[in-house]
Amino acid sequence: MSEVLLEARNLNREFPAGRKKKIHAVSDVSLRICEGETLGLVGESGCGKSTLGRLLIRLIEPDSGEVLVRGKPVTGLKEKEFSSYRRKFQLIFQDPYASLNPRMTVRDLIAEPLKTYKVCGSKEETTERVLELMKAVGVPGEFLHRYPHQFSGGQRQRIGIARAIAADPDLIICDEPVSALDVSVQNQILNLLRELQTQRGLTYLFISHDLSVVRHISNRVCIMFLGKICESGPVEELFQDPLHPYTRFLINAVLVPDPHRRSDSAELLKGELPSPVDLPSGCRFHTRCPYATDLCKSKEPAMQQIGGREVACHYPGVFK
Amino acid sequence: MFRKKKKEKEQAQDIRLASQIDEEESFFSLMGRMARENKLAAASAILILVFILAAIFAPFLTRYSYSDMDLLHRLSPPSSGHLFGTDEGGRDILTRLLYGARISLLVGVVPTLLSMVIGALLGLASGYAGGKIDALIMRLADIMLAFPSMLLAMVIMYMLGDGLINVFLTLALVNWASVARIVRSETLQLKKKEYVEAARVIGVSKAVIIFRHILPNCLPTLIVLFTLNVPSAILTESSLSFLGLGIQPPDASWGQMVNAGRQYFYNAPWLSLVPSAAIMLIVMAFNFLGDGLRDVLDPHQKKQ
Amino acid sequence: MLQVNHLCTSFFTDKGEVRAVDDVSLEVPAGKIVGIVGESGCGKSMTARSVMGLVRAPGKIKSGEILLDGRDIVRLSEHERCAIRGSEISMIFQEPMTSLNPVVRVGHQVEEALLLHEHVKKQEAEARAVEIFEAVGIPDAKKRLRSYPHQLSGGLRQRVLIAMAMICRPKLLIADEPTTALDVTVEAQILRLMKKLCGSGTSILLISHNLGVIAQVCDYVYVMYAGRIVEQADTFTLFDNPCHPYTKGLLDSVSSLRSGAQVLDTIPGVVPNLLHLPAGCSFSMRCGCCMEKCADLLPELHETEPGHRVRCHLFDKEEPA
Amino acid sequence: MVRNILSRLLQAVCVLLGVALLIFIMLRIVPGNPIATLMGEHADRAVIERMTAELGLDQPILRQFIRYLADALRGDFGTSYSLGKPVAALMGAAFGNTLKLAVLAALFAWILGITSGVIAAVRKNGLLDHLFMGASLLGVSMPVFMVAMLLQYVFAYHLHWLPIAGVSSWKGFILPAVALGWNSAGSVARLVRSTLLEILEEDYIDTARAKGRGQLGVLVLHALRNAMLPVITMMAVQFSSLLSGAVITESVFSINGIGRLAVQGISGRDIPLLQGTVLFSTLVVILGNFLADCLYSVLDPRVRKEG
Repeated sequence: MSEVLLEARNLNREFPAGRKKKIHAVSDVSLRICEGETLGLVGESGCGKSTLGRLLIRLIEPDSGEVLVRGKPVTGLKEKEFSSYRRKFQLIFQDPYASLNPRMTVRDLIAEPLKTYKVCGSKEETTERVLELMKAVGVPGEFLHRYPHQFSGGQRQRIGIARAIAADPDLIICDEPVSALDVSVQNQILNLLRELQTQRGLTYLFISHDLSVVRHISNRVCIMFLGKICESGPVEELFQDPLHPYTRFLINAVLVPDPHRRSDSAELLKGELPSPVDLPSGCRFHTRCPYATDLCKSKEPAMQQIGGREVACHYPGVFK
Repeated sequence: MFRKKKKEKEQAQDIRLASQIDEEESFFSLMGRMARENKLAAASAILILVFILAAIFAPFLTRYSYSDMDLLHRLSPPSSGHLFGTDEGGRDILTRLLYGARISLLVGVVPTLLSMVIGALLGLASGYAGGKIDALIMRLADIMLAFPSMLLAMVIMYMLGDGLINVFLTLALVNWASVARIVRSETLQLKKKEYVEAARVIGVSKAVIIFRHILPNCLPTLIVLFTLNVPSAILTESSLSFLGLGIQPPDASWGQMVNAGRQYFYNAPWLSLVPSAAIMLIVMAFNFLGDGLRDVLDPHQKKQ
Repeated sequence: MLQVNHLCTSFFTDKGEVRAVDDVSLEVPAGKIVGIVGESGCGKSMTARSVMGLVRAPGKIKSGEILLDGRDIVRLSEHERCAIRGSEISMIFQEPMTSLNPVVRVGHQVEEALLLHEHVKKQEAEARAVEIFEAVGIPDAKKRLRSYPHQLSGGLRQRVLIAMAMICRPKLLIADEPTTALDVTVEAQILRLMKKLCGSGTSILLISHNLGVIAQVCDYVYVMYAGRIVEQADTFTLFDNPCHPYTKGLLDSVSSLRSGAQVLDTIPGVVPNLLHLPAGCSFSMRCGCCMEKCADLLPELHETEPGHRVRCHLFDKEEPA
Repeated sequence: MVRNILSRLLQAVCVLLGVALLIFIMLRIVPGNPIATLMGEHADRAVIERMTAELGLDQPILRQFIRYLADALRGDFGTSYSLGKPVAALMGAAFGNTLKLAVLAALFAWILGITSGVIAAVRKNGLLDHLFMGASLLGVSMPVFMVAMLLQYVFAYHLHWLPIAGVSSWKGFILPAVALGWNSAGSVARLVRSTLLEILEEDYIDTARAKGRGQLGVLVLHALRNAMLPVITMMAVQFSSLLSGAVITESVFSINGIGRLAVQGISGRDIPLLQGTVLFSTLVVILGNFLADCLYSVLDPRVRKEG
């Protein structure tokens, strides 16, 4: 296995929610991202996956736990000391309409990281670099001086990607980069992300709620439920043979676009996500889990290794 | 290679298609659109311009002096010689109105600009920094906003004393708090926007984020606020002057002219009514213009 | 049961007329789930709103008829329409978060339709509301009636909306992207609930951009593109044997994502602007098999096999002279 | 709910303290000894010093402030320099008039404003809409003194329908209240119209229509209640501007009210009087805001439950 690029150890983050209440957004999460791979992060809305992504690159500071970059802890660093790392981690946003400043031209948008890190000496050089980047993501150079609102969603997402790769990052966190796009455009963007990864040796953390997309693009996957990782492992193994009941229900709930494979009889998860403010005791999943026992209600399961995979369940594979 | 070329062509076409959806709207084309769609706003803009020009070129527009008395023609009603009549000193009211426009317009614009700058800076600081700075500024704003504005203006005038500059300062001090509040809430909203987060991801400095990403996106709100605050400044000043607390002679504002005419109101109502009407017109013009600007500039308050 | 004939709905904007729905004909037989699928801006929601009579200015139904059990509801007066809405046809919307009145208890909102159409007593309405809450799977039905919308999760709110739409046992339910705003596990639950409702006698017109949703629940499918229907067939035929290049492209996009292919199939370009449609086939600009006449001549809906129609020149039976 | 109200009450008290301190400081950084100014150039220096000491004006500002507060809590706002009477008594006499005037004006403004706003929204772009909105813009743009003087000229001086000044009978309140409320009526009407139009675009309005509610039912049962929320917030602000306007109206119609006392305070360089009246008006505004907050949380369940 290649070198570990980014490692998180026991990250915790809570947000205040009214009087004396807290949202437990991320609890005790540890993960590793290796150089050159794509790690998928899957979960339903409100499970803390976006918060986790932002904790990793210190857009949000953790309450406890630490982040290591190539083995060096960076959690306590001052913003100035961290800036050399900051340059190496970029983010692609979900909403291509909200993530580009409407009052800046394409050139200024893509040039912003170049200027911040003084990559280019002169204005002409900057423009040249911007044109190169635009070409790389498939936005014609003639639109250099246009504003974001003049582009379609897919094109805006391309501009966002150009901005993310401008300062030559190592890791890009893709936060639901295609979920706001139409199906046909979604595939164009996924192809582009792949292409850039092979050309530039990028590492991705790919956050999504769409299992098909994650399955397509990732090497490894982490499944999150209510602020915790409940299962992780290589993508095909995990999809073929899930160990955590939640993973299995997630996979079952996928709507296959094939009328011959209707899942009318498949078992569905009951109820809704418990509130992240009043967490259930013990295993956080036990209120929805049909296999839950008294043990699950009282004791929180620890992460255990099974083969090349990790799962946090007292009874992994119980449903088989 | 061929495939790639084709792809680029397609994408170029993409954008041409997309760009039809939302044609480029520069500031001028926006104003043009407003003028076309909102005739009232356009007329108001012209009226404001006329007032400004009249104030600047007042000496060329009238053959009377604004201060020389003409005791033979005291309190004469509107006639062809004196379009709006004369006052108790026989001075032509139209002439005094033109000169008064200088003060009244200045009183609308200067303190408003001042309060906008103070309010915007404090609002930005408060919204972006949060925490103690925010609490301090906002409590201060709460206190300022708890006063009925006339009474606050009266107290500040009392504190500073008379004089044009002091009137400016007073009006600025009365108005900054509401500007700060609005800018703060706008900043809070913009701060959560993904493009501001994107700038933080890139690692740009706070100053750049505030002045390049947040402030320009507050501008539409600020422009609208400006056009709506100018008339309220004019109204406050005229009310102060009406009570005899604002501009003092020999400077003449419209509000002061109203006040001067009060004692002759039943014999010569035009003394007070003409400047009142002038105040009403300019205030109305600014209000119309502000509404028109809001319709085209503010995406939240779409045209209705 | 519902029959829409040559429906045209347009928006009259400053920049010109936008034909959001252009000559759409469709049919919802009793007891079936019929789907409309298409990308954003293709006019599928507008079709639904036209049927409900909820098109907002500057939009207007220009022509066409909408027959509910043979009665043309386009020509009814507003008063007569109100009597039909909620009792015979009802609708659920995409955004469960904003589709409930925030300051009124959900129980009251659900009972409202009942009080309005069936003139029942308050107590009976409440009993019926509890009943329907239980039927749509809302736990603690009695307690929930007294909740305000903001106290419920997205899935529960969507259930409340379904309960509200179903309480008068309408013949037709129009569901506009009912699961788009929901999480996958909840989405599956809601879809199953809708199937159950259909089993108990209500026809459903389901609008979605998600081919998975369509494949899973619909009996018959209409594919819309740029305001027009480009293909229609029963679900199995459509997925097994798509004919229109657009339908093919859509299906390929989705299936290549699942096949493990390295490079995904895409449809080049974007959905065209409805203000500047070409004279001919609106898909011609993105079509891989675009012919000369495609740009200028609008293709007809051809029947390729019984119940399967395609709007494409590839299926022209004879060359026009 | 109770906690919510208590915390708001606490906030209101803090703001009031801040207000008091601010006025106190502002009125005391005026250059020169107020007693000396009051007594004129030829006053005996010893007398000035004696009086200054008597009134405690030679002590540090903070101590003066605390003493003032303590007195004020006991209902003693000091003695007016210019009128020679206790400020509290002066204000007591005047307050009733101002309150009656403001409440009448507010009722006039809100009833007129809300009705015409709703009608304008329902008849959007119709004749009534243009009529009402034109009138409301006129309302917003006319200075209070202009309305007051016009009303006085037409209805009192010319037609003799109503008294020209003073409030010896209830009739005396009509013209001042209309003059004062005119402005607010305009802005309330405009806000009601725009809020209502915005709310009629909301998704839940569609839901209600899909249920089969007619236009009137949707408007009354679903839109109005939501539309009232921002209007309530505005009403609180309006109340404060009514008190501002009262200064002018009282002056035009010679009504013995708080506003006129404040003007007297300024022209008489009468710090205790000015301080008392401003503090008192602000107290009324803060109370109004507090009540509006409470009303808001009664009407909006989203605020009610949370912090």
